[in-house]
Amino acid sequence: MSVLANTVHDRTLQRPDTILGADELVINMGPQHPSTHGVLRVKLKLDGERVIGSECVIGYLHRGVEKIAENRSYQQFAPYVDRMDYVSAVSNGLGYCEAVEKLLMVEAPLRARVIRTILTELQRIASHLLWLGTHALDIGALTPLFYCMREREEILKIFEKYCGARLTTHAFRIGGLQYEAYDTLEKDVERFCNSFEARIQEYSDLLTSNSIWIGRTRNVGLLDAADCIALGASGPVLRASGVKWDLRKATPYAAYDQYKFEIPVGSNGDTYDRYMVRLEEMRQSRLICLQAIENIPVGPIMARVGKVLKPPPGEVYHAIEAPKGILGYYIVSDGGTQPYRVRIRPPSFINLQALDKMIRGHLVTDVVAIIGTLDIVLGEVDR
Amino acid sequence: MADESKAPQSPESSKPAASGPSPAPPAAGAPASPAAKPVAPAAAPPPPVQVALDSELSRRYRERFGAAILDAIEDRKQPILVVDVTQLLEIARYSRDTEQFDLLEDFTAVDWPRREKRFDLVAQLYSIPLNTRLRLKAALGAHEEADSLSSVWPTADWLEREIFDMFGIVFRGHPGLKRILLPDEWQGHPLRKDYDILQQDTAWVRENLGIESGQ
Amino acid sequence: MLQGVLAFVQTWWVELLCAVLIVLVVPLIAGYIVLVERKVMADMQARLGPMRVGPHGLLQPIADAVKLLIKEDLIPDDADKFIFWFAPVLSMTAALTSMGGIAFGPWFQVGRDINIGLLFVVGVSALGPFGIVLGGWASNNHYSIIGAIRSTAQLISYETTAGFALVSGFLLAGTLKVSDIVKAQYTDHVWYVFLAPVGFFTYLIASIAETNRAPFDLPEAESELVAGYMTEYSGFRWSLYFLAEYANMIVVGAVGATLFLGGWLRPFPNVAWLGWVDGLPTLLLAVTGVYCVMRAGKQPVHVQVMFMWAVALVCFLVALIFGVVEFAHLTSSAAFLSQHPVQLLRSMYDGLYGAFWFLLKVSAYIYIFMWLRFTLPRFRFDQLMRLGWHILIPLALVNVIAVGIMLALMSSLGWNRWLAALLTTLGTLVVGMLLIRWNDKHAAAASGSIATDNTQVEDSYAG
Amino acid sequence: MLDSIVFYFFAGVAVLSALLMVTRRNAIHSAVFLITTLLSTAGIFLQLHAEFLFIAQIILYVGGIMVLFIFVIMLVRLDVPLPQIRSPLRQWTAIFVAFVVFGEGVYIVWKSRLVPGHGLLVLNPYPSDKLPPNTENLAKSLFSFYLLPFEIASVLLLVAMIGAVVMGKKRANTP
Repeated sequence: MSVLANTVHDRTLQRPDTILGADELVINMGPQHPSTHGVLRVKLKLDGERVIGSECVIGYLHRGVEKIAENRSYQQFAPYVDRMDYVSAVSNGLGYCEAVEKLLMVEAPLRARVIRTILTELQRIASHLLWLGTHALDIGALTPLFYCMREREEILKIFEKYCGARLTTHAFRIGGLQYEAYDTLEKDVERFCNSFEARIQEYSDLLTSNSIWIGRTRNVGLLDAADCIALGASGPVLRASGVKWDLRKATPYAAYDQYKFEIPVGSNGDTYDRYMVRLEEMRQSRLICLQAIENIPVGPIMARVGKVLKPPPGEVYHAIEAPKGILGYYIVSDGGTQPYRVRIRPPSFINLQALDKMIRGHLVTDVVAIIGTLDIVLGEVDR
Repeated sequence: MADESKAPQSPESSKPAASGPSPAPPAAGAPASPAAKPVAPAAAPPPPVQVALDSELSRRYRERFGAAILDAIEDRKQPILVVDVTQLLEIARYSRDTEQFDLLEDFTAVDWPRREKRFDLVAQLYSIPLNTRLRLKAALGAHEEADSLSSVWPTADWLEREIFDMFGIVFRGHPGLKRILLPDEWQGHPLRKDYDILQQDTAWVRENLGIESGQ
Repeated sequence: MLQGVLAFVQTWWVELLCAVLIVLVVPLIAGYIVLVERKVMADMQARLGPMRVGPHGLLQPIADAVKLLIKEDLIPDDADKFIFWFAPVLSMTAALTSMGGIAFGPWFQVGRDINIGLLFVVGVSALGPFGIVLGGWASNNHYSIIGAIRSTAQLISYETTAGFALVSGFLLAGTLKVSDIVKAQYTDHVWYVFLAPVGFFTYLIASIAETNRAPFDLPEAESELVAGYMTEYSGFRWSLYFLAEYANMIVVGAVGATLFLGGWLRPFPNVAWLGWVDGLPTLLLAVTGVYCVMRAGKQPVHVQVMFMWAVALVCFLVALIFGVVEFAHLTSSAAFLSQHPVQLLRSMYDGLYGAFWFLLKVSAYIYIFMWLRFTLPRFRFDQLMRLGWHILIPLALVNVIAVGIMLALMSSLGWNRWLAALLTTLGTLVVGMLLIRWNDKHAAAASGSIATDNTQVEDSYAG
Repeated sequence: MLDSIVFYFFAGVAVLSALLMVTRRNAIHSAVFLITTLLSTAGIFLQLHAEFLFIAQIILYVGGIMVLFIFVIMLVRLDVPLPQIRSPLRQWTAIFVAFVVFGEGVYIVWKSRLVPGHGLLVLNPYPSDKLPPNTENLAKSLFSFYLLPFEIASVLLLVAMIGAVVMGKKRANTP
């Protein structure tokens, strides 16, 4: 083991072709840095300002979520997943609840699933909004952040009205929902969706055809489809490379099979395409919400599950399309009240792996843009 | 819900008309189709949880690898192949190249301390063109080493580092196996079952953080 | 000795007064520019901005200044103490000294008969980068040093552009002297921005880059370099850098306004029937004064009340000076004009009135800076360099030649001024378009190879 | 009176910082003192009403050349003493050159003393308010009388610039 520990990542330390023959500069980006979106630390090896190698140092936020899961009952663990990708807690909860439901072999009632779909799509919009604002800020555009926050606030207000919490919502329960939709949920969502169309156009006007924006994002952080798949990158990163794959369509869960929406794809696999894909995803999520509120079926919101959950021994893997990519839960049960093993497949963690490939040959400035475009949340990377 | 592996529905085919996934995939035999009223699990006869897997796929694998495929089961409609760990790399390569499982969605381990072979390596494979999933499981003894999958799927790099970090399983041929989430000098592997939830490397904490306990 | 000093003071008291005023007032003005910037930013971003200290945050700059002054003064252990201490002072000194050459109105100028005029301003403000480079180096921090290197490269590149852009204005004015440049625009009946628009816009862009403002704020790009060369600075030293930056904005704004926007002249100074424009400043000041008085009573803190009254008083005083003199002009009664106090007021009027228009133009210029900052994302370093060397410098050079041709056409061939200006400007613009098109092709080729090819041609600028 | 105070101030600063420049170990410190020397010399030019010379000194030497100096010093590590500086031959050469220059200076002063009224050390101020504006004069003489040398110098600089560009390009192409 000690031998292995000494073999450092040699790939990052290869002797580069330096231009001036000057010393390479090793710069530590993070863990305290304004644009590493948390406590990510990237060791950059620079030639001038050009990146010739990098290594991610992560784990500063490691809390041992998977270990905690083994020592909590199934219901007790549910709030913990909200703390992984804390900007899309609802999606995390959806994935977990559905995975446990699969393990129990029950299914949430349709009404619950529709409400779950609405809230999850709102969460996707909120997550993408936060991404857009901070990404634009990283590239130096100050203003979109505030517009995005304004929109996100609307969504968080809906969450607050629904379950009392804004960030780590714990909105869903295993087997369905605990809370019935509040009276004006449909109206609130509709109002938000109606205003959102124009708002998203506003951001688009600010950035999409701005030549500085294009200059900063076109051909930056290129990742072609084959690389994406090999590196396991998923979500908007994968779709921007031209792979039309979205779990909401491929293996529909919740109530996604009832709604019409498109999967936006890019062609180039660069930062600009990822921007366009996410922008379009927000529009599609809005459409899903509008379709869903039109007809929320009546009925129970909770399937019959016992107070004490004892799934039959066995295992299940369930993945959903979280805002950041594929969020998978692999749960092993030994028939007891606590999961024997919960493995979480975190999209941010695996997408972050592509960083090294994406930043090589770019300038330090682009590193910031590329970290931004990956849309990572360190709570989820480190778990 | 549980029919994902049975209804190969290529994302390519479902894209352009935007008609969505043509009116829900109700796949006849699914136990709880969306339209049906939720079945009270207590009343209905409990569906079999694990059955032997006997599909085209498993037959092809058995044909190709014979004894290396130790078992093929289906757990909650999800196909699982239990394979010999020495053949894992070969099987992985075959899965990617021939069976089109181009995406290694996840790679992890489970600790069964009472078993003879202590660890299970679990790989979740997904085929984007075929829209199917397959789970490979391989049992591994406490002091055995496994072959690294990173030559087949580069994404295995960090995943294997995490397994090494959490379980102490060593992968042969990994480009740079070291801890990823915990500090390099940390003692112990937290996701092993004999590692208590309150346990921590107090020496490390004291030395590096200057506090008595991190809890 | 003492007599010598006295004699010196007697001869130069106006200049000395101006110098003292600059040193005293510029930090205050800079503070208020920051406030305006925050307010403008807030307005563009659908929020309110500072609202707590004083009405609409009017006292915020003072609170900020106090905070900065009483902050702990940190010098990193491994920093080069002497240079760390010296660098921000150098930046600030350069910025304030260069203001000596600027004419804020017809009589408010320190270096009055200095015959290199604007060249002095440009040259001395070019010392500012030293403060940045040395400060970045002395901090002994990678981010600082990268910020410093970026800053140097950027300033050297864009100063060239700015210089050429100014040359086109100098050619039109035929002099370097500040007051003569303004007078030339008065006698020519035109602001030079209309004769050499390309020159003005290249100067505008270059001056944004020179003052390290967005979208060219790479030396202090927060998301990349934390705070660039200022990373290790705090408290008073940091505020010196900050002041220098804003003072530099005033300087470039003043140079631009003097050379291209008619200096302290009011719009259409030669058109008699627009004389009513003269009354606008009076009205504006009076309204501001009244507003201050109205709001004074509602302030919660005594100091704030007093501050409001003081502002109102200053407004009323200046408005009074304006009003009396304009009234005298209107009535044009010789008896009233010849009265001693009125004459005194008249001499003050010229200076203040010029200063009003001049500061208005400078403010508009700075407003453009803010507007761009909140609208545009940031350039990347190679893009910035490409813009500078491949587009702006050639364009500015062509513009100088074009202005020369224009002058030749006018003087030798007797062409109409507007026709000549139109033709040469169009010519310059065509060249500019060609440059951009050529550069786009080049850039596409260059960025296409980024992922694979590490050896880049544009790196020759970095070193 | 005041003039001489100003002059001696600038002169003193110039000499002192020149001394400090050659004695500093740290290359950046030396550069800073060189800047100070150049600035105080510029101050003397200004006092002599040679404004154009003053601003040329500031823009070219201080603003241009010195920035590049510092740039290079920052990029290349100079705190490591180069071995050839340490070699005794160099030291002796330096001392020899210094003596020769010093001797020349002494000789000139000595000679000039012999000619009364033409002393180099005596400052003979010309009434400054009667000086013609020197910027225009400079321009006139440069572009009329000295046109040929001026053009030659320009061509030389152009050649140097092209040379620099060519060298830079070559380097980038061969890693």
